Amino acid sequence: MIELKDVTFAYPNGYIANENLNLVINNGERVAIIGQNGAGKTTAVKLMNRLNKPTTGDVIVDGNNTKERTTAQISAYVGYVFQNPDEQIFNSTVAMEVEYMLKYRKLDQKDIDRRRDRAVELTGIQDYLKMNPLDVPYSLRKFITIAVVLAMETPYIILDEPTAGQDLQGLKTLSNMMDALQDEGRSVITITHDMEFVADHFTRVVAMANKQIIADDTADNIFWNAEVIKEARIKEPQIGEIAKELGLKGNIIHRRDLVDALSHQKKAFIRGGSNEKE
Amino acid sequence: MDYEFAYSFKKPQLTNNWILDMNPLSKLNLLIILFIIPITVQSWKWNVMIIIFYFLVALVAGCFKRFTRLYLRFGLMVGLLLFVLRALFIPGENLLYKLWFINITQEGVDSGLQFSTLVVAICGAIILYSIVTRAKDFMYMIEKLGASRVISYVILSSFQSIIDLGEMSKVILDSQRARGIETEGNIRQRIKAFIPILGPLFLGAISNAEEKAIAMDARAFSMPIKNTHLCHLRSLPVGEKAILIAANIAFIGFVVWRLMA
Amino acid sequence: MKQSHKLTIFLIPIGVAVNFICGQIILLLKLPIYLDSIGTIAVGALCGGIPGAIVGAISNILNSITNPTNMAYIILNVLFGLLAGFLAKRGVFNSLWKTTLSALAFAIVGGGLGSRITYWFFGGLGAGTTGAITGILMQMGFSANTGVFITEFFADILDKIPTVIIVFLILQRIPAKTLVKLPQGKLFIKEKADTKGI
Amino acid sequence: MSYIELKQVSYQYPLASEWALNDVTYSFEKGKLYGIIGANRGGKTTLCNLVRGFIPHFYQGELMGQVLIEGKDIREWENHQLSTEIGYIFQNPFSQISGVKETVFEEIALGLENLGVDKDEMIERTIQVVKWLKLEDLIKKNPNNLSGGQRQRVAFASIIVMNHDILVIDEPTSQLDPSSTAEVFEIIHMLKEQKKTILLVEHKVELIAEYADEVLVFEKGQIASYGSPADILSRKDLMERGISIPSVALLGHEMREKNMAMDSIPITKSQALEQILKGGKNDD
Repeated sequence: MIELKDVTFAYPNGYIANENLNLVINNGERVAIIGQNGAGKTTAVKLMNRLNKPTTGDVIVDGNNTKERTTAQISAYVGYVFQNPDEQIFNSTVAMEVEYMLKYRKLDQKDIDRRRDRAVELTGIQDYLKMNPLDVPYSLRKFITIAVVLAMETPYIILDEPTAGQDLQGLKTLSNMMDALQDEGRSVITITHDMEFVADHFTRVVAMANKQIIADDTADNIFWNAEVIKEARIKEPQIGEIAKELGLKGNIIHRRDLVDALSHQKKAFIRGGSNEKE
Repeated sequence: MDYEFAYSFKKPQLTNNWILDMNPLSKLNLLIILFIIPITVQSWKWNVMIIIFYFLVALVAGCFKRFTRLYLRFGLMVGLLLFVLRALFIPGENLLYKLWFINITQEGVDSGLQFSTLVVAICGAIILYSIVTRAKDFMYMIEKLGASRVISYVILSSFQSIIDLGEMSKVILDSQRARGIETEGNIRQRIKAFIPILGPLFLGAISNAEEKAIAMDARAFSMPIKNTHLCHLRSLPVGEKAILIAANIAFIGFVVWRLMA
Repeated sequence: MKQSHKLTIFLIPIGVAVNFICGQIILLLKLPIYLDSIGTIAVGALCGGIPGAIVGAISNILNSITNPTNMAYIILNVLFGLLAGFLAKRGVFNSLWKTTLSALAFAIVGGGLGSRITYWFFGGLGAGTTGAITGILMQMGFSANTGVFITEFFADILDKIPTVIIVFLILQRIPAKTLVKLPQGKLFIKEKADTKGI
Repeated sequence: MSYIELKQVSYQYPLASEWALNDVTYSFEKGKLYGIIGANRGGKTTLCNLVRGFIPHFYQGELMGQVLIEGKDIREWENHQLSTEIGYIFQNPFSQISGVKETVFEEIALGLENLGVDKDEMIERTIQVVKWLKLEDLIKKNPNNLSGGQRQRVAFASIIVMNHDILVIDEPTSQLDPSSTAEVFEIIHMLKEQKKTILLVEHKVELIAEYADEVLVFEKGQIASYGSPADILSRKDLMERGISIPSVALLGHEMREKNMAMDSIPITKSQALEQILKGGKNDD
């Protein structure tokens, strides 16, 4: 369990980036953190692995108060995938990059092989193991850094903007990977701007605005909460927008639900709809 | 729309401080004179006077604080050390003090005083110049003398690259820490952390350079014609020209006089 | 302008910045070395001696803003760049042991010529820790000339061995698709390079 | 009239084992906005590099076939001539800032300096672009301290000020948040209204559906399909080939599967609403 208790974070220059954060993330949970740039999402997740040390309040990771540990120590619990893979990659082959930390931790070769193979399989980078990571296309390079973190087999994994620049195949890989991780009881915390991705893959959503958590709820409740949408400046999924404009009830954000609603409550929505239009 | 700001580029970029607004090349000329005087005079008293003069110039130019911070640090770190080394180690006849195997002599102290004030005086000219002259104004003048914009670009973007890569190195440090690389442990661990930080920094910078090359190309950087300037400097005022001529004549006279003496 | 030279223009500032930032990283990691010519040598190796020399010269000038006595040593940084370009052409940076040996060549320039400069400009007693050691050697009976050579040569070789090894490790890691665009990059492309489309 | 013409173009990057573009033939007309979509590594960015002339002027490698810009082969164009003909904007907002200017105003004017435009005209044109893109609040700021979204808008301004007829825009929003994305698309929309010829690579198909005149689908270095957005983006088979289509198009297909009346598959939100309401009434 990761617990943020009344956490405020200010930079050394005094600029406050997070105020009064209270958040609990349980094992095996999948959480999306949304909100516009500058809302404090990244600083907030950096509190979870002690890249940021709380100014006041406490962050507890599986019983460890992060104040008493180094980031390198916390990294055994919390894996963090940075937004830009180029800020991390330095080995001359993909395989070496994935194995680097395992060797650093002096695991035995059998364990290293097993972890590497698993991580590589989940991220779909099998064909690239012998290549220089920087010769691998950017969208796949991101999966290399994800594999690096997966190989550490941490109970918590933080992904910063994993969908940026990904195509459908990339999204599919991400989605399968998250399912597999959840089956293993590992938590995935994702910062993202991609609301369709959130609607499709997350039940719990934390919305941030103005340095604070403004809502912590299910995806459909968040996307149907006009105030949250306005404050966090989110662009809701199109299906939700359509359902709203048709005046449908039931916090619809998924295509299937919209189709169902349309086929069942046709009469109702036509009245609602035509009233609006005319 | 702030038209006042936009149209301010029509006029030369002036700060209304006559030292700062002096042409970068005029300043260079004057400071070269100040650079050479201590070398020809070889007297620590002259050196001290010149050092004090620099502070006055910085005061008039309104950069006293910035100059003092830089210059004092240099004086203490380099000047003082040069003095101490000579005082401790230069052999001589007149022993002042004996400490284990070190003999402090009058000759050593004299030479230390002479040499350290000389170095501090000479270097003061360079430090002062860097404080009272903006790099972009200097490069503008170099371009006016016929240098290509590529040279300006390389120099000016070196400054910005230091800032950018400095920021980047912090992010990389964070990302490697997050991965579990210990950066605060024993010396072996810290040495091991060097490549994981420098590697992504250098490799990332190269691929950024590639993108920058393209981005600048898109903005006609490789145009084979002479570029124009949004910011310009004023042409040399008559007063400034007069000062320059007078200073150079006086300087040459001074050098000749010293050589005769 | 030739294509390969175009990228060089944008790598020179990077080389300069790397020279500076290495110092900052060393400070952050609290390591007892300088490593202030990695950028010069790396750019020299990748783009050729002249770009390397330019990186060295600019770095030296910028360094001189805070400590103008550095200006006396500008020729060293220029020579490091030229030497790196030359050695790279001879294939020196393609093997680790040759690279390590090359530290000797850099130290002969840095320590050998450097100590001459310290002797000419500062009578052997330059500012810095090496100056103090030279002073002690002088007290022990060495001439200023010999004293400064011994200290600066050994100080320099201690600095240049890690420097060239780091440069070697970095050069090895540069992706082939970037190497092909650099004037001397092809020297570092391994034979069985396999890159898929971008 | 065809403005940019590709005739049986194939291209391989140096050291690459596969062709990045493979026998591509297409002609782009003046004044249209072309939305270019497809899976990663399909050849979209290569197309951008080629049309702008970075291939062969910056990237070496093997180029076959002909790329004609205004009737003239790309190999015969001087690189600097192309920089006055074709504007280029790409995804990374950070590497598009020159790093040598102290204010946004100067940054935007940089391209004009390089073109040798005289000072008075330079100031007027910069002011115009600043007003047009609503960058008034930024002009005095240091471009090196801006956020990603602000930098990207400055990058647009820096290219727009040079007044190209053709603009190549490669994934301009992939590193931006939704509100910055909306701002960038407002800029693209304004450019379209000015009848610029635009090649736009973008993953966000919702935006392509809204703005493009023609859509090109790239797959394995080839143009797999092309046509109007309504034709292309309504095709469900694209999904199976790893290419997204708008979620409203999928909605349309699912409604059809449930035998709900649909004249055509919608690709934008407003079309979807219209279809649903009309369909509902027809049923009534």
